[in-house]
Amino acid sequence: MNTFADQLLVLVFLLNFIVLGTSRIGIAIRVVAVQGMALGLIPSIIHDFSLHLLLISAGMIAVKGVLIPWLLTRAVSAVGIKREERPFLGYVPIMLIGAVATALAFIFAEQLPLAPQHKELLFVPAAIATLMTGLLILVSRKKAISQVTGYLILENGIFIFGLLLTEAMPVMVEAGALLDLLVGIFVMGIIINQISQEFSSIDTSRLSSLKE
Amino acid sequence: MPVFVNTLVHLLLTLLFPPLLIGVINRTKAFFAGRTGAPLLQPYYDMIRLWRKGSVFSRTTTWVFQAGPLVTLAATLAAALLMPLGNHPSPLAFNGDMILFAYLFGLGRFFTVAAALDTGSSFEGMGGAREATFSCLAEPALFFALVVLARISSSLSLSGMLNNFPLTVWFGFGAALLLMVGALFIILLAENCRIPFDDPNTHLELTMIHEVMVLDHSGPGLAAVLYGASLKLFLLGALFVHITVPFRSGNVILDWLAFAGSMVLLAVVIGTVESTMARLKLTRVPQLLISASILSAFAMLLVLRQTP
Amino acid sequence: MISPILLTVTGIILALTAGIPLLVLTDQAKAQKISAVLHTLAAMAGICGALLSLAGGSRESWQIDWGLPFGPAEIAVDPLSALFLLPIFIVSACCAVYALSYWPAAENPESASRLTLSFAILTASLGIIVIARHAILFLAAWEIMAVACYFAMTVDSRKKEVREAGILYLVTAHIGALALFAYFALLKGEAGSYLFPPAGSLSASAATAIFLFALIGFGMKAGVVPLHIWLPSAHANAPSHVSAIMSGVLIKMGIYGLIRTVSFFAAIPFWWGVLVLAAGVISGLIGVIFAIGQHDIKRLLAYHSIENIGIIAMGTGVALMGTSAGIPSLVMLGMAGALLHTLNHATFKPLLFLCAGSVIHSCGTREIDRMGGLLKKMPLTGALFLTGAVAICGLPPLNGFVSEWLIYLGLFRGIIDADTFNDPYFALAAPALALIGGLAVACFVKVFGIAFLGEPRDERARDAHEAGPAMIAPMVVLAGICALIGLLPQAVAPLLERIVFSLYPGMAASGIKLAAHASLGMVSIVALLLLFLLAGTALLYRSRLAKGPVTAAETWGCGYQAPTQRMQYTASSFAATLVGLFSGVLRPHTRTPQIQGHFPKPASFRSHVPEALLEGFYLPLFDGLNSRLSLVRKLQHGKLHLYILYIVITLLTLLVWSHFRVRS
Amino acid sequence: MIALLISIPLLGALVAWLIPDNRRRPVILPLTGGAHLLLTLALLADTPPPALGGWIVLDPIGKLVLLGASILFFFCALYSVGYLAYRKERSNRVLCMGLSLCLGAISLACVSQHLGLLWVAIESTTLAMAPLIYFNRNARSIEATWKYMLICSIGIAMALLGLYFLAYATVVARQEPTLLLAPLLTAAPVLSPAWLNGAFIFLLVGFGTKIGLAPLHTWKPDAYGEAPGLVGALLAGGLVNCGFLGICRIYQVCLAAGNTLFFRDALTAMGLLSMLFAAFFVLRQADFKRLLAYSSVEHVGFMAIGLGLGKGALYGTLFHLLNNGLTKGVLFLTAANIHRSYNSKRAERVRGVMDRLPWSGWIFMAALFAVTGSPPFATFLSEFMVLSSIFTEGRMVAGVSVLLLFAVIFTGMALTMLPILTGRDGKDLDNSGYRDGLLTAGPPFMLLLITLLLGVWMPAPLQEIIGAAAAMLEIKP
Repeated sequence: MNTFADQLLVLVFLLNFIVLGTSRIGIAIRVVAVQGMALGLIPSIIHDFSLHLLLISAGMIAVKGVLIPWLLTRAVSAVGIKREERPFLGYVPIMLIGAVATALAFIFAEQLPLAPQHKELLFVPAAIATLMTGLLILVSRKKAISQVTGYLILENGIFIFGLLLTEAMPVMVEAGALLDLLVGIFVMGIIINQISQEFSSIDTSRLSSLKE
Repeated sequence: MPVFVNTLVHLLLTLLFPPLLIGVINRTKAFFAGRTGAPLLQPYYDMIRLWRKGSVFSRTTTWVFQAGPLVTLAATLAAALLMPLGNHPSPLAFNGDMILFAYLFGLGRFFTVAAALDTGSSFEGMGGAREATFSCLAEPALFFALVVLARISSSLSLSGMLNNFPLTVWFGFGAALLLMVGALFIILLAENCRIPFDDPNTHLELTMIHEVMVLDHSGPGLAAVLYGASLKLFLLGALFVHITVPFRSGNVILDWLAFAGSMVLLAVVIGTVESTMARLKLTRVPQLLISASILSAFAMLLVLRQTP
Repeated sequence: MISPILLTVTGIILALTAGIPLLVLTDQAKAQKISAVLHTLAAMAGICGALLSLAGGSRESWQIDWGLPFGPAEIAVDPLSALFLLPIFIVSACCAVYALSYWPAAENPESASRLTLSFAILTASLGIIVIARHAILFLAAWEIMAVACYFAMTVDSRKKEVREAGILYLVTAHIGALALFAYFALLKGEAGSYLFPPAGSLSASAATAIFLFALIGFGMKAGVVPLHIWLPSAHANAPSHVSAIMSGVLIKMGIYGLIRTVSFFAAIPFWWGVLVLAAGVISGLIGVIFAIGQHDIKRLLAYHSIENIGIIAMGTGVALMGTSAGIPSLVMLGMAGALLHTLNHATFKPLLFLCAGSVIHSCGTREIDRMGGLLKKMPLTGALFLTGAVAICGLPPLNGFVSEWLIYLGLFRGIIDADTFNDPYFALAAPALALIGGLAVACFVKVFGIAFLGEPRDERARDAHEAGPAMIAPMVVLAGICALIGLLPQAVAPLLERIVFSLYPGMAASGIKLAAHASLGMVSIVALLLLFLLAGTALLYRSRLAKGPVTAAETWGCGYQAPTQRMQYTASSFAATLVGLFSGVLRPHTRTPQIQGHFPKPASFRSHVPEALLEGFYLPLFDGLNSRLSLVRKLQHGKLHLYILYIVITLLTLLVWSHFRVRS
Repeated sequence: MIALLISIPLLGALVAWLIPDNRRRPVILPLTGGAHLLLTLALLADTPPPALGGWIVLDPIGKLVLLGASILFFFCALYSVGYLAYRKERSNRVLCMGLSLCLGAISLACVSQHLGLLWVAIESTTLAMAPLIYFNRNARSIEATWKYMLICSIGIAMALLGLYFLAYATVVARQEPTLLLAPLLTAAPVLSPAWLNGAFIFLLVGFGTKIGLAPLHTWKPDAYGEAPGLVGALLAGGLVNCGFLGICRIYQVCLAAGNTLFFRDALTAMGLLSMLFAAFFVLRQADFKRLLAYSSVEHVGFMAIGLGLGKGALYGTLFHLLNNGLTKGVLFLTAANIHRSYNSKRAERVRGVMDRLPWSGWIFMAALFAVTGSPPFATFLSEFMVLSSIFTEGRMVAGVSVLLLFAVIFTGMALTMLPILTGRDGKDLDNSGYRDGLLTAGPPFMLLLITLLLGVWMPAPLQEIIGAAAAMLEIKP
């Protein structure tokens, strides 16, 4: 079963690069949705079946794969933009940096004192790489929507690490975390809407009147 | 001789001797100028005559103007009781009297300058400003000298410092004392408004110090001013003479005579200086006063280094 | 037996209640009178308490259990506290009475209640400071004092210079208080509790930091150069009776703190004394030199406060050097001189400020150069100012001389104790003090002469009027104290002795007497003799004057036919030579007009001596720092993605740091 | 009882949502706040037993944070009635709901012993506050909200990762994986040090973003500056304390694990850095609400230093936590009044507040002294306790730098605030006609009075709570 999980994680890596490389916001949102769904599957794969896991998986897929992308798509169509234009960092450099970050994630994961049962798995490098991808997007993109996708990828990275601990995490907490994420994205969506109304753009580089 | 006789001599000398010094100085200057000059006692006649005259007061002035010469005279008289004369302690010797001595002159100066400002004349204001400025520059030099004397004599009173001033001290601290005597002489001339600092006989107001301050005094007031000035010369001269003429015979009468003689000699020296030197440019005066302070500061450092 | 502490606390509470009447009564004028009466009653109680304590020489304390986790508090009255309580109560009562006519509630309806309330709180907090024996209580009173004083001095905050002076004062006061935080924290570390340790109970070996913090914190309040920058503008811009209490009492709290601090330590290093002496000399000289350059009568008086604080510090320095060298006579003379000068300065400086207040009240300006001839219009104020001026110059026969004389004696005693000191500290300090004295005479002759003598230079000065009895009476009281201490200094000698013994318990046993080292009786004799001689000459002179003809005329104008009042010597011209001599320190600003052509246009000359240390050092430093900081402020640029980068960088830095930290 | 503590605010939010009348709706807030305050006091007097299998416990640290938040909320709620009466043009539904929800989340954070639950609660406070910052609905406020939302979300995500690390540390140590505080504390000595380190760093960065430790504070001036005053007050006085509670929890675990040197150094360093940043930005700060934000950064930094130094400083730090919240309440509420009256929060557009708004002016003036740690306000006591401990521990460099920074910050605050307060009100200045009322000037005045009261008299039960809380954070020999 773990091989299947690893293959899903490889998919996650690939999806990271797609998000890094694309300028189309619609694609980025869909990629994040796929990533979320893939991650939602993993708990049920790696562990024996239990109601707890099923609930988590279902919740994950519903929230990360369906609800959030739907919210974001709505926000995108409301503000009517399609592309990230002129990010702070070009697509090629950022993909290169992403590649370096992924490589570093593997090296770094080797150094970590993991529990023996996790030594061979891709979870930790995947978590770190996804986290870094999220941060890269957050730091390099201008459009508010792109930044939300970056945040979602960052969350996904954290979630991958959380997969190692599914048993430790009570449902209530997991559910709470998911709910918070959902509400957070919902609020962000509303704000994006307001930004586009107020500034007739969701370019966050314009949001710099508050300083010092 | 009992103490009260000495005190009596002290008081008599203090009261009667000072105008003579002025007479001697004027006579010396006349000698150098090739004139016969006024009688030695002329200052006495002048003062008595002034005392009997009427007064003219400016309408601008207040009681401060009249108080000026009186306070100055009273303060100088009080100071006279602190300065040892001859080979005898002063009637009121106590630890720290040298400071009171110096500060009594300060009081006198305060009121002289205030009286000058009371006339509202810019000339007298100018004189007052100069007096106040120059005397505060002379102050450190005097105190450095007092430090030297205190250190040498291990005494805190003028009488202790000056009465036990044997010749041997000059052998021990010759260099330091020479510097100090130089400084003291400068102070003596500056404080008493003699050439090269001031010309007591000048009539060009713009260049005067003391004389311009007392321009408006007349009659008894002016007499008090003149008498006070001569008394001040006498007292500071006594301080100077004690150090420069360190001969004490032990015989009371001889010592008194020696003191009076050396005072007269001092007056001759001052007269000589006045006759042979030109008056300094006013802007040079502070420099000379500061150099007097430096001289006596050097003297102090030498003495500090020498005494264990 | 009524206990001193009970009386003192009663006084403090009464002073505090003095702020209330104006808040609750509708008849403001009456309320202000009640307030002044309360202040006077407070003063009576407080002065009785202080005198009882000084006469008894014992220490009395009360424990207070309070709801704070710092251990029980303690208040105590000992001779040192008592000495500082005297000026607090005397000056506050005088100022409260003075305010009746200087700042009448009927004419200042919106500010009188605020002023009276802050003044009452100020008085009470001053009282608490000197009886507090617990760090927290002390600090609380200290800060309340600073803040109350801020509100009292900025009543007229519609004026820009008042606001600016207020801000400068408040900021420096707070910085000083912060130094005291450190001081008390360290002191607690040494003493083990927040209570003040008994005199001589701590070892000074590890106390360098404590001493330095005390010097900064208390020195800031006292106005020791170079921490004095707040003082001139604060004193100049406050209402005159507030300036009086600031200068007479508030800055003395710094002296109190410093003396209290050094009393905690048993054997102190020699350099403490040297440092305090040096700070004193520098403050004295800088203070008086700057004073000479001022034309603003209150700014001038403010600089003289710095000078006098310097003189007090010199006395303290002598005592400290005596302590570490083990020479009791030095300790006795230096400390007695410093303490007496504290008391003296608290009489003549408020006197001068109150006189200045009357003058300003009547002339409407603080500029000396616009006054003149005031002695004719205000004979009493003029005479009282003259008294204060003679006293502050340290001239006999008034009190300023006595304390300066004690300090001189201490210095000379140090000079002739050849076995112990070969260092020139004392020998340099004595002439410096003489120079200070000389300059002070020049300065006060200038103020008195230009403001009170001659002819009026301005319309307002011509129409000046004498101050009312409510203003004159407090000044008479203060002048009376100046004369009393000046003429009968031997009366205060045993009190001073007791304070020194309470500070140095070891000295009490040795039986050393102040009188043995300083014949205050002789000073008294000479002072009385001086008065006698003056009376004698005056009598002679009057009788002579009565006999001869007396003519009134114009002032001799040296032949000039049309003199005007504006041709009189001014304060600036009087000081010009000295200002020129010290221009290296003073950095005067002058604007000299260009006079051209045969018929030059009317021109004006202006000169001004600024607070050189503030304008030449602190403000440029602050501005320079600020312009550097504008680079740092670019960090908050408003760009969100870089803010996120900050988070990443922080994470990485912490990770790397922890990595190396765990390795090592 | 504890369930009630959380459900009363939630109920309040529900009722607020249901009430249609914009004018009457705000009344629900003081009712909620009052009930919550009473309940809090009752709970403090009579501590309930652990509930939900040890997940819900009201321990001393929780009590302290809860008390501060509850008092602050009550007075902010009272203020909101007066404030919203001036803002009739806006719907206050979201505001009322958000405030109530936030109170509920804060209460949950205070009582939760499960770190996951704590995280959820803290994240909820972040989310509940976001729409409130946007209350003014202008370009500046939307910018501030966006920055707040994104930076805090990232921060709190980091905290989640930190929690995962902490749980993983138990896995690596072959312990029962848990995030419940009590078992974690028992297992702490055997936890994997590397993962514990990681957990600490991520939690510090996470909660540090939330409380605004430099350089993670970037959102703070924007959000505090643009939010309505009462939201600013709750952000600075309520949410900050919650975040600090989170840091205290991980600190507890680190303490139990032994080797605390790095944790303490990291806290001290970030604290000093925060104070330094605050000092830089306070000087010549022309916007007085941003000034208050930087003052908050300063105080958070100071508390971090206190926590980092530990030992004697802990008592003062925890007391400061309470005081800081209360004084920030005073400052933000009065600043809002001034802002309302002058329609500006720029120093050059505001003068003579003491004349125009005597109550707000005097309260703001007093609060200036309170927030800069002047006696006789309680902040003085707490600051002095911490400073005293810094010096008695012999950390002279740290102590002197803190003092210098305090001096700079006071200078900066005085230079901005005093010219606003004093001076002459002019015709050139805007005047909205706002006048201080009982409900707008009363609450900050009461808060000020409480800080003053605590400065001269600390009730014994409060001393006990703080003492017990400090004992929980003390290094056991």
